[in-house]
Amino acid sequence: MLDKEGIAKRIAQEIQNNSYVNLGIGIPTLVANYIPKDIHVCFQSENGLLGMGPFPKESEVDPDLINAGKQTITMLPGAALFDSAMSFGMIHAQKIDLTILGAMEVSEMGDIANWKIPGKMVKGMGGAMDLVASAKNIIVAMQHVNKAGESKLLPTCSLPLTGIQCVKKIVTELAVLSVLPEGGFKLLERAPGVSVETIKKATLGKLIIEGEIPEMAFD
Amino acid sequence: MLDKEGIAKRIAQEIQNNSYVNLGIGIPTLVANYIPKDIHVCFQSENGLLGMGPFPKESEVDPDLINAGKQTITMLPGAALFDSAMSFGMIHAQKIDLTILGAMEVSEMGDIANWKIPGKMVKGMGGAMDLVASAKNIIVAMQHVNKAGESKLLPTCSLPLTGIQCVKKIVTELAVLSVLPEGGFKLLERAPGVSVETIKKATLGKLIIEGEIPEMAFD
Amino acid sequence: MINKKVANAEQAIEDVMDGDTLLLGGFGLCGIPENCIAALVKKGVTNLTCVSNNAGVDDFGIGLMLHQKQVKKMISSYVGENAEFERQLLSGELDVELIPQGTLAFRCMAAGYGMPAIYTPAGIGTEVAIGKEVRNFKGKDYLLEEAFDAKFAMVKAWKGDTAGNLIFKATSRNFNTVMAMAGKITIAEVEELVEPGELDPNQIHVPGIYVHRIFQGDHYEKRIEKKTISV
Amino acid sequence: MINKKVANAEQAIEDVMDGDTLLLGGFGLCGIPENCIAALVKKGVTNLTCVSNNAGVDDFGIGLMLHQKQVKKMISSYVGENAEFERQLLSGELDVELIPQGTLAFRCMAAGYGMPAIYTPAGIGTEVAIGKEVRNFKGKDYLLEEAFDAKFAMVKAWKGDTAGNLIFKATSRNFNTVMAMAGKITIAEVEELVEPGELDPNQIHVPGIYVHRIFQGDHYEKRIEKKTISV
Repeated sequence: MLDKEGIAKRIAQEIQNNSYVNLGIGIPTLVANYIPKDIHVCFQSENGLLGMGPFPKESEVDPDLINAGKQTITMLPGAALFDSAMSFGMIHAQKIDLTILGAMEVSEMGDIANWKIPGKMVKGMGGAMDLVASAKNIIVAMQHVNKAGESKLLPTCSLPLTGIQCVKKIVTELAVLSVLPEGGFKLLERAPGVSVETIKKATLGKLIIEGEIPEMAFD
Repeated sequence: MLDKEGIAKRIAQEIQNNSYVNLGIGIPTLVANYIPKDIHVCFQSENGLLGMGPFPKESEVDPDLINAGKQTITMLPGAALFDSAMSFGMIHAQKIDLTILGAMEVSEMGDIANWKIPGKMVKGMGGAMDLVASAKNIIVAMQHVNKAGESKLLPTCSLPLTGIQCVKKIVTELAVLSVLPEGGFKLLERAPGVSVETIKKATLGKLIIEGEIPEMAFD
Repeated sequence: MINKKVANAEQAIEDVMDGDTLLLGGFGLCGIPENCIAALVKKGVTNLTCVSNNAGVDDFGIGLMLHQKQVKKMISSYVGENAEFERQLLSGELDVELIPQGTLAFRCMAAGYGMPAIYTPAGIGTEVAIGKEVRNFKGKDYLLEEAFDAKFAMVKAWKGDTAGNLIFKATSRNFNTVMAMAGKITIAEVEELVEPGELDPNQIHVPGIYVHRIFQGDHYEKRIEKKTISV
Repeated sequence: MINKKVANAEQAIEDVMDGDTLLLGGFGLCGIPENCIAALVKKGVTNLTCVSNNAGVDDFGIGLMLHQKQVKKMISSYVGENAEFERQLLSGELDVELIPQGTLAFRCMAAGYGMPAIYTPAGIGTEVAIGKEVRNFKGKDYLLEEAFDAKFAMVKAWKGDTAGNLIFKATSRNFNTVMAMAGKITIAEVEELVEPGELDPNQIHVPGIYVHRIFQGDHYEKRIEKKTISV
């Protein structure tokens, strides 16, 4: 079973060389810490920056330079600044190769719910609906079950949707799964020490298991 | 009867203080030479410049700085550069207060034809269709009759249209006329030494003459 | 050049009336028109509809206007981190329309470009699409979203000149450019106001034609919402 | 940073095939991709559809490609001043689609912003509107115009870095920005190519994400179409 850092570490393996990536808030943010040294990746922050660097040192803090999570950040050499319209323009034009975000629920058709829980104060969808409506490739980073122990991988989402038929892959504390175009969660890898049986029990949507399921490999 | 410089000089009187103006090719370009000293006006060139200045001195010529007529130009202090999309964006958003352009024909409904003559090589509409479709105020600078002696102020245009119901005022070598919203050319002023009778003969569209028509006044 | 300079925020906003719609630049607390907001609070104008990506925090930004109950409706993409906001929303005093962040940006851009509406894929298949026109282009569905029609835009830039030209710094650019372009009356506050000719025409983010009033603001707090440091 | 640098124009355009659609930046002869055009002429690729505001002059710019009969169709707003162009057009060798200049810009911008189509008032009531959808918003008619779908864009910038970030000079910006954003494969030639970090991130006109290949061009002629001097 993986902790949050483990999920981030596994997702980092999915990042291809020379790609533009948008990281959501939460576990996705941690992914940046695990990018292999030989991989060139450029992070977009949808409030208007390509080439986002690490958090600043105390002396470098600039209130005019924040990321989409409103944290202070830095820019790497070769960074570019732009406005929110161009930012979502490049998202909609599918210039971002990979979007990594958290979710409350994912359906076996690849629908995602991650912005609203009826009866609770709604904070808003921010840029999530734009990202999921446009991304070429979306990986969801989330826990396999919610705090009540219920599966978050479902036949259909019960919560209000953020987007439809968009999630391509899911990485949880238990497994890596792809969402098939025809529907269904295809089990690709097990977390270290996690059995297929455990994953089956935690998955309410259609789970597809073909052959031997390997354990995730970490360097 | 006015020459081209006279038409330009009369149109310059129409320019209000603190206005943004787009000048078309031909007579409209000459208008810039007659703006009163106490009037602040900012000229837009639709290839991406606000704050267009005079033609450069030989030593100032820059091939990267031209106007929409492809002439070398200069920028005034406070100028701003932008791309073609923003340029036509500000045109369509009606940020330009006044557009002055030439025409082959104008109809009594304010339709304008100025880009194409059937049977002749067509060069294209350039930015004219955008300008006439969006401008708050359009003044046409043209000769009252064509080279064949036929009126260019018509009940309806015979040439392919550039835009419809858009021309607000016309200044010719003979007269100043406004186009009424309900249709018709209302005669406002006569050129020096030109009789109402002469204007009547040169105007094929509905001409509205009310009371005494004053002669144009120049300082 | 056409001179857009006004003395201060009070003068810039003097004709804002109860019930007006305002576009307010900024993302979180980054690049918000601090001086205009302070002047609106002082003026006490009410029943405002505010279009802004976020709603400030309890004691800063639009939060200051919410605290005084000046806002009737917020149109935003994300409104977290504001207890008074939550209280007014739950009590029904405040109306909130949540829209995708890209849609917010594009509806401003559309206004600034004279486009009546734009098509966006954001919100397809969600409650955001309810009651809206869906149209398929080349196999993909899009929602039709209308341009904003707002009386005022208030933006904050880094540098500006008296002709209204604006330059923004870093990520404080965000919605400020497109809102500046979208306002019927656009008010820009800047950290440094210079004379025409002092800004490089090649580096201007918003040409002065879009800006109706400009002033040099003062006492910029530039509060940081989530100061995060590398160790 | 992701490195977009290629050696030269020949390498940048090596996969352009007969029949491809190219977006070519520039207004008149200002800001045209001189090196890319020279390489296309050398390569001899034919049956091209070229989207460009103008068509060059007889012996420069796209005129060089027309002279070699490499162009099957031009999509432009204004094509005057080119005798060979006129000859090919009248003889039926060349197909020309004339569209309003703003429509040309917006159809590029739409592609770069992921918008399938945009509404524009330009051309309403004219032959440009024939066969197109007209829609009324708030009492005004607009035409629906589709985003360009072009395999290549070729643009010319003043400065660029190897990450693909571009800065343009003066009015050579024109269509270059929106075409750079619109290409499926965007090739940028620059007068000066620098390392990442040498350009101010705040001054970049086209972020590198839109640019796939970049090289430093040489022998820029920058021919002036109408040199006009004050006396």
